[in-house]
Amino acid sequence: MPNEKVVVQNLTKSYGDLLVLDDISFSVKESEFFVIVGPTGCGKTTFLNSLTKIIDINNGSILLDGEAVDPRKQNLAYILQEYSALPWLNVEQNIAYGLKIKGYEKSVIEERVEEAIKMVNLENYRHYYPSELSASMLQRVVIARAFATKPDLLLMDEPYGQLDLNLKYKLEDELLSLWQQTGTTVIFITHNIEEAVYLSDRILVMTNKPTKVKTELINDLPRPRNVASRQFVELRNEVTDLIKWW
Amino acid sequence: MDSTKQVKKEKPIITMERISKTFQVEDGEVKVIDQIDLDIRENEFLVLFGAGQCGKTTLLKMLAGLETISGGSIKIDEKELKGFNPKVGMVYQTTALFPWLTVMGNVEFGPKARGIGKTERQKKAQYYIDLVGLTGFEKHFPSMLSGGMQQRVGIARAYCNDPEIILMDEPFGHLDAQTRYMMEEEVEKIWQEEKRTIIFVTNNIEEALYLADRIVILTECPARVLTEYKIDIPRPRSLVSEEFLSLREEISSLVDLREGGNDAE
Amino acid sequence: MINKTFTKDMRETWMYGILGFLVFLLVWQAACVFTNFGKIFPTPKVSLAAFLQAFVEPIGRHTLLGHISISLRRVLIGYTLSSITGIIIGLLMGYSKLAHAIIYPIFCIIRPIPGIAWIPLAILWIGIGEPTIHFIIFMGGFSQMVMNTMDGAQHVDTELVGVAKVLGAKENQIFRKIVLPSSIPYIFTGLQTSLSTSWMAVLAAEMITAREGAGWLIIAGMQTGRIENNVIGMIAIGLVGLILATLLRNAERRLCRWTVRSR
Amino acid sequence: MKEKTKYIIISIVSLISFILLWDLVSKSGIISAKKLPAPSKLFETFIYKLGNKNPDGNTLPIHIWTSLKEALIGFFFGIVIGVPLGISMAWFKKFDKFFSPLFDLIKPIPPVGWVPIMITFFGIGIMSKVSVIFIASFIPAVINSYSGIKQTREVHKWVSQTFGASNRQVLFTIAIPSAGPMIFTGARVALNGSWVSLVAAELIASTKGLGYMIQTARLVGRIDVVFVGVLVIGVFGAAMMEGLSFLERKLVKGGRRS
Repeated sequence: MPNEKVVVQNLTKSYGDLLVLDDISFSVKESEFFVIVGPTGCGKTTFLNSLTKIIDINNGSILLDGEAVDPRKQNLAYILQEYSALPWLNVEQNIAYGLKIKGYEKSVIEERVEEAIKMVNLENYRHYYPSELSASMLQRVVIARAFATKPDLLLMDEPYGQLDLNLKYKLEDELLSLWQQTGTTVIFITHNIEEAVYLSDRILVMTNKPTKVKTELINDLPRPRNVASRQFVELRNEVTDLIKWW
Repeated sequence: MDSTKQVKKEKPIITMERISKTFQVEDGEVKVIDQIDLDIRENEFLVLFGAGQCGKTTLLKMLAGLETISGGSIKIDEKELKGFNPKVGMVYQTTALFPWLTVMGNVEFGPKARGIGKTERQKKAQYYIDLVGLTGFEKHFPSMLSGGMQQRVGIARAYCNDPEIILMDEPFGHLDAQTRYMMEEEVEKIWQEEKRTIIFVTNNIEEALYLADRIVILTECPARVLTEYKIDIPRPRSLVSEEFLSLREEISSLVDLREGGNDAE
Repeated sequence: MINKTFTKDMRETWMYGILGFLVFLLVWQAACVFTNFGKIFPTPKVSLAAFLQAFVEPIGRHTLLGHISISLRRVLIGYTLSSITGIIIGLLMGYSKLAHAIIYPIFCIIRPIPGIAWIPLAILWIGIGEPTIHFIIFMGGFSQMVMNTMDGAQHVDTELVGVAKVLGAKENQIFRKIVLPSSIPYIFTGLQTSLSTSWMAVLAAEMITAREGAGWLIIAGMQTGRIENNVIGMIAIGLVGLILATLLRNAERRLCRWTVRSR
Repeated sequence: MKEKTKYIIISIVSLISFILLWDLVSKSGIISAKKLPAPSKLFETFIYKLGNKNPDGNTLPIHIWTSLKEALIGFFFGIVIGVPLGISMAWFKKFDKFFSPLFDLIKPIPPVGWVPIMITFFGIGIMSKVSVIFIASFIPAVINSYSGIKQTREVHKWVSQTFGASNRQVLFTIAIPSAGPMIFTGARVALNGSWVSLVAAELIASTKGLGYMIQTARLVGRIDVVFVGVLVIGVFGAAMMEGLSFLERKLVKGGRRS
């Protein structure tokens, strides 16, 4: 399978008697925009944290490029629902953070930060601290921080859940264009179905308690997509119905 | 199902004449509402729709008495609106529940403040708690409830104060999609059961089309009436009917939202 | 699974806790036996014996419990008075801008003065006796109480005030039903800090002006060279302080079930 | 804007009338000047004490210097030892389990309670006071840096770990900077505690310092000197707090959180 970027097999995690993740298997192709709809609360956090090896899993395997996933060896980036810009660093320092952890040379860091800062149009705010930025700018900082490390895999956890509708649309489009430019593989979790249909190449629907794979849908609506088109609304309703019955 | 709500063409419950609002800021003034004329009939479900950030909420706040009027006049039942009016209730964007009161305490707040006796007001509060489907949660504190449930409490609280007019300021903006669909059905159901005049602000075109008798489209800053649509699609409405989709297309072409997806590049 | 890791963790907690305590006692004992420290300071064993004995045998005029209850009574009087006045003045200043403009500048003069610094003045004003001690405790907790309450009343969510007004609440109802409950978490923070400063103030006051009480106990221990009394006093003070703080925290948990803090 | 100026004027009027009333009450003899000296008299005494050693053996600047020196030395060591200890207790589980019970034992004892023991050990010189102040600042320093580290937001740790950070990197690049504001809150509590317990220690036993000055003045019945001393204690306490806030603004980037 040359094309498979991420392969998750039989991922299982329980806390004591409480089964949280139940035998989850799926795979993601290189440069694919893979959206997962479903788990909320503890299932979701556990799922993401096991993907990134922050917590140990009971059973199963997660392969990235054919090797067991390990953030210390591979390039992962994680964009969260909560504002995760580090409040004690300014915009520039925040964007440089991942590169510093990975031990890049100073000149490389500067160059990449410059590139990323331009990508998200924050050139005029480079010395601002997160407390001085608006919600959308904060989310842009976090996106720049992730893209600056040129990740092999980008994990996104409802990054726009707390934003205004207009901003959300705008940032979603920005994300799509960044994704198209860089060819990054993205796993995106959301429970906003419209968002899922708008962004995805493929949608994985999961159940809640325990988190389990329900079904997988291919989304080949042409881009750019029209949310008011019949096909769009029908696909959205199809996904909604799947979730209503869990 | 019975679709046509008979709208009597009699005198309106709310009359707005050349309403405007300017805010004082450090360097001058900002005009957020510019000469809005609007009549609202009794028991009408009116949706104020627009992409802009300003204007819509301010208009609701003026109706609720939370904001002064810079120019023009608002009449409710032909009486000039001054300050708070007991005929007006409001459901807020953030749930704005009193965190130190239980569900019951929140819902009975209005009647209690107006000095209605305990048994009577609690009976009434219970009725509305049941109506929004929160039976059994009377003693819970807001922090123990999900977002959708909190918004239900907010709705029950507004209804329990017996207003003739209920203002809803993007009440479902912070909810996730499924909950949002559920709440929209819920609001429609309550409105059918307990007829009141509802003024509902949203920037979601689908929500507007699903709920409204009439959609008034406002321009971005300053807000002016761009145009209005009377929606006669029978209820409950299908989101994929030809009628619905074409209206959606038409309205969204008027405002600058991501409908059509043309600005993705 | 959960149980296993849980008990293992608990076992470790106890093991290390006891180990730490033993090391502490050993160091204390060794210091007494092998160094000059022992000449002025009792060994753990002597201290413990003296502590137990103090429950039955009076030191000065009272037994240990007697001294503690005297201190406690003083604290409770001064603390209650300072809490009540502090809350009233704080709410007033937080709620009314006019009251704030009038009172705050004057309050700012006395705010940074520690309660203990009032001791000499209080003695000159009131003379030596119970009222002086109450006054010092009062001054010890007062400004913290005011500051915290004021902070709470100033941070009332204006949206909630609007909600209440739309629902028909009058001005006095707004104060009782919105401003007051939203200030309660702040008031409790104030009550907690002011309790610990009150407890400190009573000790200092007793050390300087009294003939009984926990503060007198430790200062008398020093003056008579009976250092074990000193140690007894400190153990007792620590225990009582801990009990008071715990009681207050439980009261808060019960009264503020809705706050995020008590999750 | 207009409203603001109105309240400022009210404040100024209020302050002036307070002082005038005080002056009036004292000078008219409603309350004897022996109990409440007039503000003008206090100002005279303040100027007088700047250069005169009566009635307590030292000039006011010397007392101030003595108190400040003792408070700052004790405070400094309390912070320098307390903060790292608190951080280690929060980060290393075994450290936590070893020290926590011991720490819980001494924590509730008010610093003033240590005064007699320290005097027994070190006499009434500078050492006894510095060690009391050390305890007064050490305890809040430990508590606050401990809870500051414990309150590090999980999401910040996750971001760091997903980038491949080692445990050490998470501590130094996430936990410690995010605990910054909390550590400064601890320092503020510590400074306040230092100043209070210093005054207490000086009242109880010493030969110099502001506490000693007011105690001696009381014994000889010089209420004006007591008043001046108490006010100076307040002013310097407030000034040190301001200094600390200034330092915090310089050191803690990105504004206050939580």
